[in-house]
Amino acid sequence: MSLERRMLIRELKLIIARPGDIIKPMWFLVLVVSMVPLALVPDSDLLSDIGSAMIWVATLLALLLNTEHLFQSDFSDGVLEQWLFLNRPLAWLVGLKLIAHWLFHVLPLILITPIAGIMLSVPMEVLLALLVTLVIATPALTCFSGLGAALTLGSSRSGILGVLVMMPLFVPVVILAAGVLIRAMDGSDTLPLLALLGAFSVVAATLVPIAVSAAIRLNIGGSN
Amino acid sequence: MLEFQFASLAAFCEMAPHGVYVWPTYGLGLLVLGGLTLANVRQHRRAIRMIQRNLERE
Amino acid sequence: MGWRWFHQWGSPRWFYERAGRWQLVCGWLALTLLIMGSLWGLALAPVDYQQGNSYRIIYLHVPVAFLAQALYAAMAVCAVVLFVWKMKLADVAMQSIAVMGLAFTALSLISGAVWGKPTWGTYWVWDARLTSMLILAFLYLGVIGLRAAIQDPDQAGKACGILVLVGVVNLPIIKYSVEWWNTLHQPASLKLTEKPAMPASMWIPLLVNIVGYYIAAVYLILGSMRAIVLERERRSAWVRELVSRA
Amino acid sequence: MIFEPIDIEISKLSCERDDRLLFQSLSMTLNSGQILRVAGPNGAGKTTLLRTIAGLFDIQTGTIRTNQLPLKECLGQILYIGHKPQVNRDLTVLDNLKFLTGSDDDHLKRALRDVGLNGYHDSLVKELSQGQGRRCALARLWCVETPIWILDEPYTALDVEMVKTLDARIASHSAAGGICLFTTHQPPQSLKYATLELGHVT
Repeated sequence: MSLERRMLIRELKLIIARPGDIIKPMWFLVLVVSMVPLALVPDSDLLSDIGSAMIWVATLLALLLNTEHLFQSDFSDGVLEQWLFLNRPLAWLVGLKLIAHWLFHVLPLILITPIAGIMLSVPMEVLLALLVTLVIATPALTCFSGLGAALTLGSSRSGILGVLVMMPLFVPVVILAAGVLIRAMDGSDTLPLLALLGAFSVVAATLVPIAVSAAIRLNIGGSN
Repeated sequence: MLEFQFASLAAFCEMAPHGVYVWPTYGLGLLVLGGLTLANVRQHRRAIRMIQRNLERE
Repeated sequence: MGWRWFHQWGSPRWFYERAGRWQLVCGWLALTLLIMGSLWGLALAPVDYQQGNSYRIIYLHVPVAFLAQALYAAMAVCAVVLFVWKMKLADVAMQSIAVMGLAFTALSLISGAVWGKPTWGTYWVWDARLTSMLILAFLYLGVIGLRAAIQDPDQAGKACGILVLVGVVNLPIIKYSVEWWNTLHQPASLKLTEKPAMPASMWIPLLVNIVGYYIAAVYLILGSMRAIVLERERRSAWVRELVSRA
Repeated sequence: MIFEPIDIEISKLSCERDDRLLFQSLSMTLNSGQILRVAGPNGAGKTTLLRTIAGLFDIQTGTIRTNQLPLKECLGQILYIGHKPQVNRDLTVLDNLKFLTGSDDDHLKRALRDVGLNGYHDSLVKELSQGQGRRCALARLWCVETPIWILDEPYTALDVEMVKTLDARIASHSAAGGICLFTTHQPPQSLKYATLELGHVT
């Protein structure tokens, strides 16, 4: 069995062993979304105007919450340092880990956003655009928050520092996604913006793992 | 070209109608530059004192 | 000859001794230029016929905003030097610049907000340049926070270096996306390539202040770097000798 | 099986940590079949040396070459077992080992029998005792074919029986032409090895 398959299977088994890891962010997402009408007014016109943006931000936060400790347990168990002996470039293994994380942790999160959309009376065509933007944009977001997680690995009192450090880098993604949603609302062409968003994700997914692997090496070299 | 743009020193200080915006901004700028300079001097002094203490302990 | 001038920077002692002298020169030069430029701008430059006297804030706001962005680029250059030549001084510079950068970014945000009140009637608008400045402030904060969270200075320096490099690649993308998102602001008031629309009596003091603030930044960075070098090299022989002599 | 001849050449290796010189100008060559115990008091730099040879720490000064090649190109030849458990608590013994070694189930079960974990392959690591967890990590020594072993404190938390088993395994690895470096504070009785004393740098 190839290393790549072994790695994916391991991630899958970890989720089965710790289902809370994916349930908690979903729970968070639905909870945040149900706070919105409570804090605002339960006016369905207003909600459907801001609903998609709220869901986007809530998903972003849930994803960050989810990715913050991406490498923590492997690091403290000493499994991460074994990666160096696996005869593969570290950046490739990091990429695999990020892909597995996206597949098993982020995708389920995206799949429940329609429920949140119905709760905030987001119109159907906007909801579809929302789903598409999330699917296209989250690989980039996952990569960046993975970098945040890797950079703060070695510090015991980092708290949510990884999230705070990476959040500013999400700006282009959020802006582009919001652009798609606005265009979807007034029915104009969203394809060019989606293409840009996709390009950003592709570039991030190829380059960020290199930075993540450098950060991991750094933390392995610094720990005893 | 280089002439005083205000009727009097009092008019300069008032800088009508925007004196309330201009002067505090420059005051803050001075505060930041001065504060950073002071912080550097104090950090330098603290470093020297720490090294001195280490030397005395040995 | 050749690379000697560059490799000297590898020696903290050489830097510490020279930087003291450079700092003196920069300090006085910056002070002179800033007093000159600011007084010129405040008292001698003509009143703007549209904005009145409030425009005089640009003699602080524009140089500080330039600096805030330039310092991030400077930090990225230091990160490259740190990774390519493993020069510890580059890490010290990165640490100093991050703090100065945050201070100047905050100053430019606040002065911009104050300028905005008489000009747009409100302290804050979500305009492209203000927003990207705000994000720049967050980036600086991140670099400072990351360094504070990691104990070992070498490791902290490398982690910050990675963050700064990723940040500097993203910065133009952030800037363009924010600009695309919103363009309300007046066009940049001073561009090196075009002849500025301002009369000379207005832009000459601005130029004086820009140069003044850049030199002031060099002065501040050198000062903070000297303190950090002393702290990090506390166990080396030359520092002990220096301190016991004093 | 017999390994191809292999050697590790360490020359002029120095390391400084927190302004303390751990070792200076360390030079040695390790050849096929050699067993080396790195000894010294706490804080002498044993773990640092082992991790440096394993490529986990960057070399500060000096060089390490394996079969004339730089260290970075030979990491696949190394099996490193450190202080950390190297296994995930929420996975079963078998799943953990399968990920790390890539061996098939039969092979792994045989290895588990060798380290006295027969029948434990379906247990989660968190259900094992400390010594059993250690055995699980060490089981890798029975199912991979890497010539260079770097073991940091492999004897901790092991009972007398398991210590003997491990000694025998290291001896047979050496007989097959492998190299083994280890640290321990309880010198093994039934094993022939050379010793490198650290902690005498002035």
